[in-house]
Order: sequence, then structure tokens, then C-alpha cells
Amino acid sequence: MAASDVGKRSISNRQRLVWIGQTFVLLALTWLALNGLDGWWLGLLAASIGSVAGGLLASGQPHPWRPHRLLGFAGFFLVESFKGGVDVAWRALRLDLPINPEFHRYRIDLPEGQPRTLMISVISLLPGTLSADLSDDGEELVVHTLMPGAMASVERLDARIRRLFSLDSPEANNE
Amino acid sequence: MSVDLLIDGLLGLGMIVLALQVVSERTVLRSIILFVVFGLVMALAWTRLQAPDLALAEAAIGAGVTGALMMMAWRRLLIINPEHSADTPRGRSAVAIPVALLSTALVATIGLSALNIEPHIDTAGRVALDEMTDTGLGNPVTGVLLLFRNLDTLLEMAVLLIALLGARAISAPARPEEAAVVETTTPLVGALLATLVPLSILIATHLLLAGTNEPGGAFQAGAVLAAGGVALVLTARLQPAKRPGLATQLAVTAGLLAFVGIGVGIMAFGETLLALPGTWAVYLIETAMMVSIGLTLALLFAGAPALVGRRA
Amino acid sequence: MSQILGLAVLFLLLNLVAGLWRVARGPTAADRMLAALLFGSTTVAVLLIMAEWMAMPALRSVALLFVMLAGIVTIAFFGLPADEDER
Amino acid sequence: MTPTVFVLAASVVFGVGVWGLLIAEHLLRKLLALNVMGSSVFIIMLVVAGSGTAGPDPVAQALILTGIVIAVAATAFALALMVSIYRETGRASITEKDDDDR
Amino acid sequence: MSAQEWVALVFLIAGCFFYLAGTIGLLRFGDVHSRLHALTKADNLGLMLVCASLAVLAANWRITALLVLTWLLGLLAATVSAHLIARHARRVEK
Repeated sequence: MAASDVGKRSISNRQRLVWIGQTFVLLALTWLALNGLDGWWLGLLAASIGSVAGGLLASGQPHPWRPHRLLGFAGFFLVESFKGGVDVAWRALRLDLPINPEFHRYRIDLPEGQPRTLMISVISLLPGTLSADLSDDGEELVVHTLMPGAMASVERLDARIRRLFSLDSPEANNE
Repeated sequence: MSVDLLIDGLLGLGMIVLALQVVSERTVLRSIILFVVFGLVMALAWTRLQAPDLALAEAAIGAGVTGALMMMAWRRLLIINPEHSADTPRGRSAVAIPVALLSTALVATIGLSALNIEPHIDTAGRVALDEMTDTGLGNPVTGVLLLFRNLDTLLEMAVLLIALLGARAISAPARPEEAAVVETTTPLVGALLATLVPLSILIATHLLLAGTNEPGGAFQAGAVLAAGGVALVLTARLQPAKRPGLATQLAVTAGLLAFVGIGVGIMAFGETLLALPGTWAVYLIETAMMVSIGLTLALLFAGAPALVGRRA
Repeated sequence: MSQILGLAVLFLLLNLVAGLWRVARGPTAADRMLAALLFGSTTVAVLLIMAEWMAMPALRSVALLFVMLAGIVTIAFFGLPADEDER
Repeated sequence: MTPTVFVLAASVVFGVGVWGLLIAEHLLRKLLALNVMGSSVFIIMLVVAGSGTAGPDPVAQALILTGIVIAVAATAFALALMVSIYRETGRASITEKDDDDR
Repeated sequence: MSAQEWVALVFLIAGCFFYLAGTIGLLRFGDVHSRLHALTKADNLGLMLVCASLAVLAANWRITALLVLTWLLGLLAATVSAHLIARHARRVEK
């Protein structure tokens, strides 16, 4: 895959602009929620400065995503994190404390940047899994699981992230 | 209401227990962690006392910046010489407990008797609240800071600057490895930064704008900016530099300059010293103060006269 | 409803106290670092409920600030050498 | 009831801070204790100023806000001093022996 | 109480329940990593439900947006912290 062959820190100016644009939209929405339209010019200014700062900090390249797939992913995430919370609450409250902690290694095939970051962070909210460590090359994840079979949800997450960023379709690989 | 009382009691008890732990923990690091927790409980206490301005300041400065400063100083000691930085938590002092008990009794007596005094009708705060309608400012705290006690606020900016200059005078600038803490391969830290830093800029601006009408203001906004800066220094995105450039020097003194410039300049128009000519001046001074406070705190944190960016 | 919100605040604070027992007890340094996590998640809920209960919308900004701080404090923890806590 | 509870708690916290200041040898601990003492004083100031009126007194709030910022500036300066002392003497404490030398 | 308040009440109680479960897990689980599971997942769900309850009570899109933002940021802070703590614990054990 092209993404991992390119140097780790490389990010083109165009990609940085995409990143800045996305950050700007999010910040502007946050401003709207905080202040409504009061002082909108100040909000625009703050969102601009903030998004440029965010763009300078961006380390991975932004990946194209589709709005309807983001919604799908959000739904998946909500359901799974709900299941995760219920599961761990049930285990904590049971008298016999049914947990069986184990470490697993998981090879991340996702490209660097948003997909991989999303993977590492969301794993901790799925039922029974926690991202416990990452190898120094960033390719291998150590997952801590509470019960046997929990790794299945990691596989599902992987597939979901691929779909979100259109990584399973052939044209995405040419980009 | 009993629920209120229970909550207050719990917060008060929490403050006492945490304070005890802060001073008596076995290791300095644990004391520092508990001090941060103590600051958070203080912030909750301020909200119970109906002072959200102070809750904001306490969370950002009292817990956040002070805690990070302490942790950083501790780390510097370890880097300079790991052997001797350890300590025994308790020294010998025969008078410690009696003195502590005595001061508790004294403070409690003063506080409780002050509570029982017939409250004055015409306190400065009442007067300030009455005058506030003429100023165009909705938040009395900002009004007091900039309109009624503006000399204090001006001198406070000077104190911050003096602290920075003093720290610079007495200590050698920190080397890069003394400032940065996290240099990891985890992309999560980068993601956190890319979220927190833009948001800290937005929230600082929000607090600045909000400060004229509701809780917020230059100090809280500056502290939020400083928190973002601290995160950048911790992760080596910003590194200590030897010499401050013109931009740094201007930004550090901006608050003071704007205050003095407008406050003295107004005398040319026959006004009294530091009489601010309108809301626009308040906005201008507040913005300049925010920038100065944020940068000064970040520089104090990094222990360096200037910071340079490093491409991630 | 107001009374119930107050009770929820009280409940969450008690919860926090119970959690602090783990933090105080350890045994490892990582257990103590759980304090940052625990405080982050619980006090945010407390502040949000208080904002509604005491009719002080500004507390929502305080809650936002707490969340931001939780992240920064955690980063600050991890610069210290691993065996530092037992020093 | 709220004011009384907070005044009492803050008084005890003040005493704890005094105790900590007296027993601490490490300068960092002394600073922590001083900050704890400062916080308790702020609480008492606000509670006393706001008693008898509807809300907290804006002048007291402004003063405390100033105090919090001054406290962090002073702490930062003191920490820089401590690091310097440590660099020079190899210790982060000022014992009685040092006092005699002065 | 109105229907709206009843809905909010149910969410609030559920949220508090998950906070409690998280704390119980924190106290009962035997190793740091398992405790992290309890704290991140249960408290995240607790915060989500509390936010949902307050959003129902407030019935205002701006407050709802703020609550969602706070929740999402809390999630981010919690997962990053959990990862860093877990990693720290694992590397110390070795």
C-alpha cells in the first residue's frame, strides 16, 4: 500500500489544506454551539487561527471519507460502546467476577494516519478489548482482552474503518 | 436543604483529606498528583459557592498550570541529579502540630466571627454591582478588574512579567530534553494534540468574549491558551530557544503595553489616569492581556526565554 | 427534578470517594494514574449536572476545561521515569 | 449552612498547610503546602465577603482571581529558584546548617 | 413530572448506575489492565447517558451540541489516557 511506503511524516500542502478545512468546520460549529451568532467575526477569527494551528500539528495525511459512511460508523460505534459498557458493568457486578485477562497481538494493516489512529483509540471502547501497547514501528498492536473471543470485535472494527475510508474499494488504492 | 449540605460537607471533607495527603505522601510525585486532584475539588467548591469565574481559573491555573509546573520542576531535578532528588517527607519539628492547630483555631475564629457580623449594605461589591449597568459590561468581575480596580490588574500584569524576568535571571535556560516529556511512537498523542490545541484557541477566545457578560475573561482565557502551550512543550512540538525574538518580547509585554498605552494616552484627552474610554478599549486590553498571560505562563513552564516550533 | 439532580451529584461524588480508595491503595504507579482518568470522567458529569441544577450555564465551559485538562495531565505524567513512583 | 461548612473546612485545610510547611524539608513540598494554604485563604475570603448578600461579591472574586494568578507566578519563580539551588548545592532543601552559614 | 422529565430521569439513573459499575470494577478487578477496562468503558457509557439525560431536560440544540462535544472530548481523553497508562504498566512489568 502506498501510504506506508511514503515517509512517516510526509504530508503534502494540499493534504494539509484539507485538514485545515475540516478542522475549521468543526471549530466553527463548536463556536456556534457556544455563542450562537454573537461575535461571529471573532468566532471566524478564532476558528481560522485554531485550524491553522491544527494543520501545523497534523502528522498523518487526511483520508477521504463519505458522510453516509460516517453515519454508519457512528451507529456502529454507539452500539458497540454501549455493549462494551454493559458487558464490563455486568462482569464487575457478578459475584464470581467472570474475567479472564489475556494479551493478544494484532497486526494493523490499516494505513497510517486517521484510520490507524481511529483503530487504536476505538478498540478501548469495544466490548472486552483495550489497546495496551503499540510496537515501535507502529505496525503491531497489543490488545488486552477480558474474555476469550473478544478479538472478534477488533476484526469487525477493522472492516468498519475500511468501509468508512473507502479502503476496500479498488480506486482508493490508486490515490 | 440536606442534599446541599451533604454535597458541601463531602467537598469540604475531600479538601481536608486531600490536603493532608498532599503534605504527607511518601513521594513528591504522589504529592504533586494529589495536589492536582485537590485543585479539581477546589474548582467544584467554587462552583458550589456560586463563583464560576473562580472555578474556571482554578481548573485552568490552580490545578492545570500549577500542577504541570510542579511536575516539570520535579522532572528537572531528576535530570540534573537523580540521586539526591529524593527526600524524607517529614522533617523534625516539635512545634509543627501545636502551631498548625493554633492557626486552624485562629482562622476558624476569624472566619466564623466575620460570618456573624451584621452584613454591610454598602460594600464595594454592592456599589460595583450598582454601577455596572453604566459600563456596558455584564460580568461584574471583569468590570471590577478593568474599571474599578484597574491599577491592581495593571500591576498584576507587571508581576507576571517580573516573575518571568526573574526566573530567567536566576536560572540557566532549560535544555530541550529538560522541557519535553513525551516523545513516543503512539499516534494517539498527536491526535489528542491536533484536537486540544485548536480547541484551546477557540475556547480561550470564547472565554474572552464571554468574559464581558458572563463568567470568563482574560485570565481564564490566558490560562487556557497556556494549557495548550504546555501540551505542546510537553510533547516537544514547541522547544526552548535561547533568545527571544521581537515577536515574543512584544507578545509577552502586550498586555502591559496596551493597558499603559490606553490608560496614559487617555490623559491627553483630559481624562483621569487609567479611565478606559469605552468597551472597545476593554476588548483590546483583554485580548492583549490574554496573549501575554498565555505566553508568559508557557514560557515559565518551559523554563526558557523563548519557544520555537518544530514541524511534527 | 431539582432535588433529583442534587442527589445525582451527591451520588457521583460518593462514587469518586470510593474510587479514590483504589488510587490511594495502589499498588502500582499506573493505579495511581487512574486518578486522572477517574477524576476526568466523574467530575465532568458532576459539573454538567450542576450546570443544570444550579442554573449556571458557565459550568459547561468549566466541564469542557476539565476534559481538556485531563488529557494534558496524562501527557505530563508519562515523562517521568517508569520506576519514579516508588522512589 | 454552606458558608459555615466551607469556612470550617478551609480553616482545617489552612492548618494542614501550616503543618505541611513546617514538617517539609523538600522545597517542592514547602511550595505545595504554601499553595494549599493560599487556596484555603481564598475560600474564606469569598465566603466571608459574600455572606449576607444574594451572591458572591464581585470585588472579592476579582481580588481572588488576581491572587490565583499572582500565586502561580510566584510559584513558577520559586520553582526556578529551587532548580537553581539544586544545581548549585545538589540538594533541594534549605536545612538549618545553611542558615548558620549565611 | 412531565414525560420529558421521566425520560431524563431514566437516563440519569442509568448513567449513575454505570458510573457505580465502573467504580466497582475499579475496586474489584485484579490487575491494572482490567481496571482500565472498567473505568474507560463504563464511565464512558455513564457520561453518555448523563449527557443524554441533560440534553432531554434542556431541549435546546446548542446545549445538546455542547454536551455531545464534551462527551466526545471525554472519550478521546479517556482512550488516549487508557492507552498510555496500559502501555506504561506493561512496559514497567517487563
